[in-house]
Amino acid sequence: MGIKEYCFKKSLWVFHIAASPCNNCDIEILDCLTPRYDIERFGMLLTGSIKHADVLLVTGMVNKKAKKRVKELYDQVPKPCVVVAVGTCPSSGILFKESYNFAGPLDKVIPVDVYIPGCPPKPEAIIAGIVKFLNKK
Amino acid sequence: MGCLLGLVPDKARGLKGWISFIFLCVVFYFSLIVFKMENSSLTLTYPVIGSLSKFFHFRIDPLSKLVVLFIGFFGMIISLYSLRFVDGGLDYKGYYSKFLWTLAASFGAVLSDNLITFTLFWGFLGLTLYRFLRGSDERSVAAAKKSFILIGASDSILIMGLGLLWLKTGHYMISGMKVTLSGEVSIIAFLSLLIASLAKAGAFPVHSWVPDYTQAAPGSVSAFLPASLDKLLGIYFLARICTDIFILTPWAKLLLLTIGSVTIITAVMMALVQHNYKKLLGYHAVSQVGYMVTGLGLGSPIGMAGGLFHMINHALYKSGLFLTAGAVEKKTGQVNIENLGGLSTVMPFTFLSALIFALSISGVPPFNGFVSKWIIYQGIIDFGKGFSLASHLWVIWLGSAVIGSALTLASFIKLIGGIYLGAKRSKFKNIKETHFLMSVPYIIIALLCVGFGIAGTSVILPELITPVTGPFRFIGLWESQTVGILILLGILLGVIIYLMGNIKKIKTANNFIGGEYPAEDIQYPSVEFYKTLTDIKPIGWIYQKAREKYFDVYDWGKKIVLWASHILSGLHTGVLTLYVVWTIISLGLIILLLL
Amino acid sequence: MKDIVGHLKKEFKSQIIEVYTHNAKRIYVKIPREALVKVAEFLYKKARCRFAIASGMDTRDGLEIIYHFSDDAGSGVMINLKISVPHKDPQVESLTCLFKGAEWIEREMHELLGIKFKNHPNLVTLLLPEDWPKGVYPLRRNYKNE
Amino acid sequence: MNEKKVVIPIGPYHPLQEEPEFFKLYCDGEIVRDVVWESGYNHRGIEKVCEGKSYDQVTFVVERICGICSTSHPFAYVNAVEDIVSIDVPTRAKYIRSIIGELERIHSHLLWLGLAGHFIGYNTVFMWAWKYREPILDISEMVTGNRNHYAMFKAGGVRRDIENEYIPEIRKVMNKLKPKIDLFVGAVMDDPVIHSRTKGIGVLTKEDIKEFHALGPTARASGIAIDVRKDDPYAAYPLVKWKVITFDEGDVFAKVKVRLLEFYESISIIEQCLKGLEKEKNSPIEIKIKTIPPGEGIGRHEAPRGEVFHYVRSDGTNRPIRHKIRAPSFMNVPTFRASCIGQTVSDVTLILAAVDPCYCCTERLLTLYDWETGKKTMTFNDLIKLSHAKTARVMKKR
Amino acid sequence: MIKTIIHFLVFPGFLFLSVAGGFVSWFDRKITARVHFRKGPPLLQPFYDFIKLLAKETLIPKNSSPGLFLLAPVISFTATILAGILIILPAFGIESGFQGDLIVIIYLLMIPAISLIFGALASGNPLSSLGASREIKLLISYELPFLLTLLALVIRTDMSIKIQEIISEQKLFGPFIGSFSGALGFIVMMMCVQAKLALVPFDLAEAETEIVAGAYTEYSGTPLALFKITRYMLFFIMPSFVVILFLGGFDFKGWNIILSIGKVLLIALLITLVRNTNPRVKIKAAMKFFLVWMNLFAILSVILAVLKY
Repeated sequence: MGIKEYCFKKSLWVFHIAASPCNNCDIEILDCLTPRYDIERFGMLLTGSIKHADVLLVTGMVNKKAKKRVKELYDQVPKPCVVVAVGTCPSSGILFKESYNFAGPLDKVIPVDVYIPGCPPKPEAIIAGIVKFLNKK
Repeated sequence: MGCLLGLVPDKARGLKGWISFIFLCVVFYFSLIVFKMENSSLTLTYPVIGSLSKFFHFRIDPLSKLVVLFIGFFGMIISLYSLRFVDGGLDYKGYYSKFLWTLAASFGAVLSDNLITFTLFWGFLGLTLYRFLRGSDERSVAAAKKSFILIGASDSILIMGLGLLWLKTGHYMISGMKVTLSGEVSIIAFLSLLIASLAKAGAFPVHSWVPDYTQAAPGSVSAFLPASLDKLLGIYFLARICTDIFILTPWAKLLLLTIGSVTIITAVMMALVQHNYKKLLGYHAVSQVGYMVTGLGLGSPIGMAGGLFHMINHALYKSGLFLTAGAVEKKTGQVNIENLGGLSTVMPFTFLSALIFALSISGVPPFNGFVSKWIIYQGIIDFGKGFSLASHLWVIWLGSAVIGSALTLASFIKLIGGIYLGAKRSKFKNIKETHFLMSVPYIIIALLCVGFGIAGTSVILPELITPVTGPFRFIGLWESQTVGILILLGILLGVIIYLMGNIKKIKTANNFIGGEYPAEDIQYPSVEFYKTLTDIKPIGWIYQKAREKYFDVYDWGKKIVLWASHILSGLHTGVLTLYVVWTIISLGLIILLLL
Repeated sequence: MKDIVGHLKKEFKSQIIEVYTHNAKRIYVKIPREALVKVAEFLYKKARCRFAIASGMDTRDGLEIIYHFSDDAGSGVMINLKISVPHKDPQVESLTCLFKGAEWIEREMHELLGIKFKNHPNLVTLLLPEDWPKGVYPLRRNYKNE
Repeated sequence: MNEKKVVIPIGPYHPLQEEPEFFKLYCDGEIVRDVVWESGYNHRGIEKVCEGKSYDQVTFVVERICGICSTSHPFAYVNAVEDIVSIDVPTRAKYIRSIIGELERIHSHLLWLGLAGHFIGYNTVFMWAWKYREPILDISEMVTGNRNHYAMFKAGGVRRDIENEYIPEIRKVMNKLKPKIDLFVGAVMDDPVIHSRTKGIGVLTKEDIKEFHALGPTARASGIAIDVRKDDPYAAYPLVKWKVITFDEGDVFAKVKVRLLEFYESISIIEQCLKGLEKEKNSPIEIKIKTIPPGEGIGRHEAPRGEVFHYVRSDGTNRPIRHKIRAPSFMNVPTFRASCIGQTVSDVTLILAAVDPCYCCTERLLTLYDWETGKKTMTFNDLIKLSHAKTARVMKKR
Repeated sequence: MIKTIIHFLVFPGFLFLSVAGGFVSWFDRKITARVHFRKGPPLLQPFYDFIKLLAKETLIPKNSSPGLFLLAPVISFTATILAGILIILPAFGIESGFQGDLIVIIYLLMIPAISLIFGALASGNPLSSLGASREIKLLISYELPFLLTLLALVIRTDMSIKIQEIISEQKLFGPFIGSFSGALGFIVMMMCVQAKLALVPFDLAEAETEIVAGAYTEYSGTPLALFKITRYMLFFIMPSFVVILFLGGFDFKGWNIILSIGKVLLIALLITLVRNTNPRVKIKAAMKFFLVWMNLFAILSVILAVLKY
């Protein structure tokens, strides 16, 4: 493991894409920043610009309007980057058939590295998911 | 020298650009020769003019040599630029002949030792200035009229001052005049000469013709006259006033320094809110004069050196800026910053030169503007050790100079950002870089800017400036080469870091606008930068007044004249004798005044 | 409040088709679509009711729009104006001339149900993606998800 | 009108808002001259989805309209269904409903307060507010089994009881919360920089509110006392004492004040409800509803952001034939047209936030309707296990 | 010459500045986290960030002018090192500097902001342009009070525009902060430093919730890393500049080393606390704050300095 990879794991900057969420996963992601969970311990920060991001946290199902934008955003991330599907919505697609505005589960749109199911997943789960993935890598 | 002067008007009728360019190369060569010549003074003797020949007395000293050299240089460079610039559809009838006439007159003005001859050439320059702008639309006519009236008025004041000088000294030779500033006559003479030189250079109270002129004139003319020649001449004359004609008293220094500081700040504040880039440059042409006036007003060799060096530098980068502005205008047809954008990729050379000029004018090290400003600062610090009131106020001069350069930078960011950077407009897709004949002049000037900056203290100063001012000692050290090397080293280090990074994986991507597709209407051009400034109350009020032309001498003059003519029209009886009586009375008054 | 209904009946006697109350606080008033603006104006300006929302729906008889007005003066009464629009001519007068609050819901009904609102200032898509096929309205009964 | 203006895009994926929304700010310098809202990034057609579910299932669906006010929608929905059936729920259920509703109001207001602090660059407020929000979520988890999406509501009552042993715990948290709110009130009300950022910014007059029919704290900050809990009482609200908080200024600061003072009201409502619960020990918590008769029902609930409105029409089958949902933000967001114009870009971001917009509600999206997580809340360990399993699966694939 | 190059590259140039700056910026983040009741990042976090950014791809936005876009970070980086050398060399007593070096420092400290602005404009992003516009407006408003406070100090040291002499004056007569003019000037200087470091009350140029990351929006990978390291260096340079000007400079004899480090950390702590107890101000308010109030304070400090208080 080179020093660059090591540092990459130690300093993850997170960008949060809300592709038609119900807001709950998003709030839980923000919760990760706050004193009880404090992801800055692991060097994680929430960034505002996609160009600074290392991790994309995607929440919510992907609707038809958001689909293009999510793709566009994925193109704009400097690689290497990790795509995390937070919550059950972006992970699976069973019941979405029913909505007229559904555009497919997230992995049909962009490649996904980590799935964190739950409605919503607790902040601990989100952190654990990302950390787990990084340790495996 | 006489031959040279005799030749110019004759050849000027050649009219074609190439001829004049080649001719101007020769002229430049001659001016180089002049520069190499020993100091001397010579009287031109033509049998034809006979006894009048005593007026044609020329003098070559380091100051005039310096100015001659650069007049020759700019003449050559700008005529090269004009080759491509002028062939457009504009009305450039007699462009080259006017060009050469102007050049000849300025050579004459600089070299003549006799004030009468000087005034002759000087007035002639005002005329060509007017002739150059004989445009078709109303605005340029108005601008031309404005500059002509302002310059003409200052010329008449100059003549009055000359009369007073004659009264005081009894002769018209610049060399050996050395009037001490005591008594009303010499003070009025000083003031009137000062006004003339300031009007030509374009300093605060009489500056208002410059922005209007540059707004209306084509780029090459702006680069030629207000940016380079008029500055060289005005400051040359100011230097003459300060060193040869008068001996400065502390009060005169205070006046000059005040004018300098006020000019720096006011003009740059006006420049901040301009939309038309040519007008913006015009205001900067005014603002930078403030530095030179400050430098000369210090009255010390070091200040003088700073002022003169700044004059040269300014002539370099400002003419360069006007040349690039002209190129942009020719290619796009737009004069407003807000309509432009993203030209840097299509006009890389123009962009790079403009960037260098902009950094130079703002005094960013290691470009030339910084060196001369730095010398002026040192002059001011040195000056602060004196005991007069002006010396005690040195911090004000220093502060306004430093703040002025910060503001200059601010407004140039707007210019560069607005014209060259940002999103490219779709209508400018097909624009290409200018013809190399047009771009070569400003590339040369840009290289000179860098060169003067890096070799400033070690080569340029001892070669060009010190002969004029006499030796002086720097109180602070600016080793421009060392700094240049360090900057190179820093850039190298940056490049190494780039190489250490993942530089091979460069990729282009869309701009991040929150994931939305970039559309043409989504942008924030740099014109809008300084809107907030006008929102702050006292500043906004001043801007409001400035927009209403409260600070414009010309407008005041116009108002007064209109008012006066309104009163005088009551005296219009149509009887001839009455007019004659009026004339005689006024003439008598003038004579009384003079005596 | 009974009052409002009484006034309504008095003012628009001829135009009210039917009034029925589900319970004391929920009053439904059926009116023809031509009378909508006037009744709404009465409710908004005279009776000082607040416009809560409009629900559009597709029924067998036509497109039905229910404008929910709420009386805020402490009574908690909701007066619901019901109008029906035929499928063939789905047009109704816009309420944006009375209050701007109706702009969005009318835009929404326009795109989800295909009801045209006359005199609406800005009848463009609100919710659906830009490449949504024209003439397909997801809330209509005949809409089939692909 | 907008031709010569400069456009600043806010969104769609912008740190200002959690949900994707796109505002085009037409600016003149830093002054905003016009705001154009582009939406649909969040639209999922939940109304249509509800029409395909049975009445019981719909409570879970509407819960997922919005994650922050996840009880508001079920609350209004069950009100609507009970309106069709015309029944009155048991008193204990009423108290439980009110407690959940007020807990949610507290955590939502704290969340908003934190975010508002974040928006004006005051991250300390953000962190502190969210720190004090955690205990509220803890009680929610204790009582309902999940931090959000409580799944407590059911037409006819509540699904789960608040056990009696939880009551002192809730009291303790409430008592601890009070001094913290005092702290915030003290810090916010007197900070000159906060005043300069919020006072006189984004003023909405009474006329604007009436024109746009804005709701909730937005309206109450402009001096219009709309509160469904008082206007059209339901659940336990008529049984307890509290007052509607209004301010007349209509600016952002007034909105902050309204929300801050509502904390006290909510805490007092919860305490009174807890007393009520203690009185109503061992009484039933629901009435079984067998069939839903044909008819129409309207349900309203005062969510943290304003009135939630549900209209349900039944045709006698086990599914609604039309379910109209109107979230408060749908009426509040258009007020930007009135409040943003003439303000600077910095202010506009704050004004956008001050309404506490919830675009999820506004566009009534559909989230995954997961029976697993909906009915039986998963524990933390389950989640971790699931996460591990999925991660491992992904790893294998690679 | 070789000595100069070593100064530039190793001590007190690039290496020293970036390491020291990295630690100061970690200190800032840690204190911030403690104020928030959080645990905060590990000690080496700034360096992890930097190296990680090196490992990332560099994206060049489509609307940009690539040359300037990539050059801007390098320029700001270089100017910061130069300014650092000019400040630190006399402070550590290695070289004495030259008359007027303060002015050069003023110029050099302006350049990081300027190159950031050029970089932002070159990226062609509207949000970056807005950030650049705010940065430049802020720059022209805080530059005047910054200058005036320096002026008060210069007046106190008998008109000597030289850092070395400012330090020796303080060694003789005690730190400037002990006097009225010094204390006033210190307040103004702290505000200016806050603005120069683009920290919270004045972080308008990168106001995250308004304009994403402002001027930095389009930067990614290595150029961003360069900007980061520039920020780290400034995080060390600015506090030590304040220490030199107001707190009597550094001393490296015996226990005084700890005192010297303590001074820098104290200033950094003050900066961090100000940052964490204030919301972001609006650009107009910020300009007014500097152009009116801070100038007033600074002028008062100059007058007091003339009166030798």
